[in-house]
Amino acid sequence: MSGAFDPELWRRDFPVLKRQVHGKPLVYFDNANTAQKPQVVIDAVEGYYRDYTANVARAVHSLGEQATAAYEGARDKLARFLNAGSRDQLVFTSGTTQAINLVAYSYALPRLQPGDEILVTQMEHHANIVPWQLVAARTGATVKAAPITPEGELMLDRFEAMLTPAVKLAAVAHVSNVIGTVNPVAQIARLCRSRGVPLLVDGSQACPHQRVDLQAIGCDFYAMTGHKLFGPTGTGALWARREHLQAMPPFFGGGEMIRTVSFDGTVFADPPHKFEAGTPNIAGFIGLGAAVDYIEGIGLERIQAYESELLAYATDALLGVPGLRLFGRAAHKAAVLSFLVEGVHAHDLATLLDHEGVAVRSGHHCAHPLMQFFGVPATARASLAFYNTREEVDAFVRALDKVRKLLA
Amino acid sequence: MSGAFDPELWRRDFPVLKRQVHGKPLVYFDNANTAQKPQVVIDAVEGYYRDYTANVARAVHSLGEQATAAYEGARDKLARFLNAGSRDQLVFTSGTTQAINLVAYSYALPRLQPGDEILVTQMEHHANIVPWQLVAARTGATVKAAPITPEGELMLDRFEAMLTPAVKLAAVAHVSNVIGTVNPVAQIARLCRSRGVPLLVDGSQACPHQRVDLQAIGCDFYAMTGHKLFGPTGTGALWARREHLQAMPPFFGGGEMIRTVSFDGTVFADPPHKFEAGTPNIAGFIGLGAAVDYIEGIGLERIQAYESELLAYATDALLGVPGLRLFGRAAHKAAVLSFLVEGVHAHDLATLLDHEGVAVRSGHHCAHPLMQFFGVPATARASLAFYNTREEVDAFVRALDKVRKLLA
Amino acid sequence: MSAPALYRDIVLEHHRAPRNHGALAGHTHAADGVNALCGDSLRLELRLDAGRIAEYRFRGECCAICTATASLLGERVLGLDAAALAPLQQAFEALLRGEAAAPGLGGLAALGELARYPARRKCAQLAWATLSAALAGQARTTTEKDPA
Amino acid sequence: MSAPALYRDIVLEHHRAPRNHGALAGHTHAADGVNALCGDSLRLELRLDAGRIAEYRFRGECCAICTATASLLGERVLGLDAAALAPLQQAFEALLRGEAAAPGLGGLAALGELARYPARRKCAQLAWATLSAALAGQARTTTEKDPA
Ligand SMILES: Cc1ncc(COP(=O)(O)O)c(C=O)c1O
Ligand SMILES: Cc1ncc(COP(=O)(O)O)c(C=O)c1O
Repeated sequence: MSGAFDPELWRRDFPVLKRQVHGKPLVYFDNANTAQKPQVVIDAVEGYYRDYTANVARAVHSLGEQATAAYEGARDKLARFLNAGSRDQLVFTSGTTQAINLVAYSYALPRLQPGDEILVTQMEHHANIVPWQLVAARTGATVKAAPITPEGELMLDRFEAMLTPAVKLAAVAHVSNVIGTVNPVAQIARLCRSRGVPLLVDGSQACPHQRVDLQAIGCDFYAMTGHKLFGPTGTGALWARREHLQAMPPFFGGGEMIRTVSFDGTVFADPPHKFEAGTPNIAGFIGLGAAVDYIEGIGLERIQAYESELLAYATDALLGVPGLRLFGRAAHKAAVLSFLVEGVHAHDLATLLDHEGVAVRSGHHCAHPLMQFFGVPATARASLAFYNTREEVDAFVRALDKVRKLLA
Repeated sequence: MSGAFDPELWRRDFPVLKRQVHGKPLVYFDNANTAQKPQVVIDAVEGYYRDYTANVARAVHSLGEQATAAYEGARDKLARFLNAGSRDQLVFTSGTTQAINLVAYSYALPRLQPGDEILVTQMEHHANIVPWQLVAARTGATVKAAPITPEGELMLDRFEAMLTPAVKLAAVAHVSNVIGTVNPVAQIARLCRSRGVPLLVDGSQACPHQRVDLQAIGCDFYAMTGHKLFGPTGTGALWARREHLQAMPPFFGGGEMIRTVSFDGTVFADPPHKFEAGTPNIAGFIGLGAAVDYIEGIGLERIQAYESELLAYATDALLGVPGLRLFGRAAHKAAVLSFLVEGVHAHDLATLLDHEGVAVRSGHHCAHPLMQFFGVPATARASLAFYNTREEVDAFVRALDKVRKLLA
Repeated sequence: MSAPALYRDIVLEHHRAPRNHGALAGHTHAADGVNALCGDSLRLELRLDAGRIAEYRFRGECCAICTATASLLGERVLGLDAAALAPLQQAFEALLRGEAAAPGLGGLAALGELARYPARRKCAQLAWATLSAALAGQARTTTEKDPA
Repeated sequence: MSAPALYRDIVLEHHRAPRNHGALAGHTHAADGVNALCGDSLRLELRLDAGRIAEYRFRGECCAICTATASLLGERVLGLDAAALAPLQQAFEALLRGEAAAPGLGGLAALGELARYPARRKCAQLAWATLSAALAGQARTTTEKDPA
């Protein structure tokens, strides 16, 4: 299969990848942070600004109709891409963070009672912890975390045992942004359903790397981010079961989310527009539509197969680096490699790798609890995408070697 | 003065303005809805995607540092542009709607008590009504509206009389998006201060058309939108007094708004980042920085002088159209003209004008209470910008004449 | 101005001189349809006789498209069995989606241009929605469905 | 690997063999400095004698830049009057902003390259912040100021 997948072919579509950093060819291994954009996405954004800038849903003139068709067309594309069931179940947000906060404020906040619990896991991103802490603090509820194994896998039996009647919502990453663990979200959804606990899945890191089928997963809420899916910044979406969207009160008040406004009372629009007050990031979502088309053109199945080969190759290569410690060895894992080299601080690693052209992230990766679990303040992280290559992995390992010799 | 202002010069910077609609040159008179973007803004967005796409504030690699510098540089530019006092007082949001909702949820919601009141005006946009209704409904507070004169001016004495001790917040448009009224916000701010009532000013329609000096206005909160300021969609800002930003709890939870997260407790970052959870619309704000530079290069004083001449010209021309009713005749007015033609519905007007190349908006303009005040369900609205010309006004009036003959 | 195809003669004609316009004393069914997004509001009054639409009257504050549709709709449905309306409405919806006009649509076929004006479709749908509401015994309806 | 200028010999040397490293029994002043954003944490212990920094010891989990700064800072301030530190810190901040190194900075001038690494400046500022905190009698400090 992978013989058929030629990353060099796709690399040409990404202008940044032609770039040099400190005189070396850029090796962009920070994809879990944000992904690079293919030319078609850049063109879609530019095309809107150049040819038909207008607000959506408010204007009957030609520019407005063209903009509305492109913007709502992106919703259709994303709905198909995620097998969302219906386009009306996709609320556009500025990213995963807003999507999760929407659920926190509009779903959880009005429901939570003192003593209630929200169950997350030890490997969550802050975006899937702090919103729950904020609404818990206002309601007297608490947030608890299911533990993980030293390999970085969720302890499913412990998760199940923690699904007590006090739990009013569970929230789990589909894929960990730090250690790449792919959680069995369909199985988790079944567990939650059988206990009557609604489940939110944080899909930020899943959508760019594997086929996400919302009908198959069976969760209640799914949050995703456009800029990690090779789309523009400031885009994302919340998918939710229809009954939740109907029942939830609106979040932001403003234009486009109402039917009628008066000082005696206001009537709200239907979902998804009920949750989309104000002028959206029109250019961004039009670009996200183009990103979805682009990814579909390659095929997520092929992307996933290639990336898992690349992950195996990179894992082997890293394990050959003396003194290197790899965090997270889940059986089912996306191409994210968190590591430290003995005697070298993560930040020095990142700075010195950058001098060799290799962009990795260092720090806590917005996952303090996971850092605490591993007992380290920070790690370096290489996160790969389908446009990365074995040659880049080799260059990365050579650079690591140099850094190690310099500092350790 | 206006002899020195040549709109033709600036028109060249806007690619859309070369466009034809239904075979006629585009006359874009829907600027209050969203503004067109100059090439430098499009280039700034494209440049980020092409050359240095990276997340901000999280990466020590070169791309990340470049992106962070450009993104935070935009904050510096906007802070100077608005005379914000300090860059730390500017919170980036996805637009005015999010900015006002941030104040509603983080400032008003925790403070409001049953019986408290929020004072707005009869001419507000839904974005400056519905958020207050939402938090009022949760707290037992109420929203009341100060009346306006038939000319569309705020009745200042009535506003003052309504500033009773029950009023815990006042919220007023700087410029009306429907009738262009420029409210005396500095005077209103003094009234509010003397009563100890914090004031939010909705500046969406002011920033693109007149110099906004936040130090001179003296309000507590100021909300603005980037896409109406010739910047990208999905951008905006909330400015607030430092003491409010310090005292307000965070709104969204997530990455970048924290210092440390643990399941025992989380420590938040300082403003503005406390209110900027998650990956922001990086490309958008970089573009907004370019928009601010562009506008400063022309000079808001010159823009304002030119636009007020153009307004006078357009007003005269419209008043010559038989059966035309103009809404809003404030003494101090921006170049926004709401109107109806006898016997012609606003939607037919907009569709038929579009066939002549003229883009105007029809509908309630997200201002139902103002429509109710005028006793009409909808109006047509022509809103002008500095790149519009007298020739375009002439074309518009000719087109109106045709429509009238066809339908009335 | 040469009228754009959307405002073809028959539409303009029904806008200027709507048929079955006004109030209907002794109506058996009635409904108000509003579309606050557009600012259209329509009052429809009917008299049914043994299941047939024996009389049809409308009035309201509407745009030309809405008025013409209400007028053309009245012409088309007068005398019809109320139970026979569903396929007609489906044919009209297909027309709005850009399909060729079904022969049964009669004068309503003139509104086929709306396929190119998605933002204006609700203007035509309001008359239909109000008719359905009246027949279903609902006093009020709306076409404020969100943009799609 | 030819070391980038930020990691010039003197920095590497102080990273590998930090001066005044360890704990200080009988210290009169001490503070912990943390930067959770970076993952640096520093413990600084001092003995002041008639207002002068008589002894200086640090330890912690730090990156090379942070360690080298703490080491170079110790060398520079040992024997100085605590009251004389403010102008030195200002000179160091000016250095980080890209200004030429003031002569008084001594070995600390080696960190001037940080002007080109805004994301790494806090690594060097942590030692300074911890020193200030210790002298001010604060037990803890942080350089988690937001990015600027
Ligand atoms: C006066 C006023 N306030 C608020 C808004 C909402 O701005 P946005 O849609 O950019 O959030 C608008 C624009 O539609 C406006 O004109
Ligand atoms: C697992 C996970 N959840 C949530 C987020 C937050 O996404 P965003 O910053 O796009 O809102 C991220 C990305 O940083 C992530 O990796």
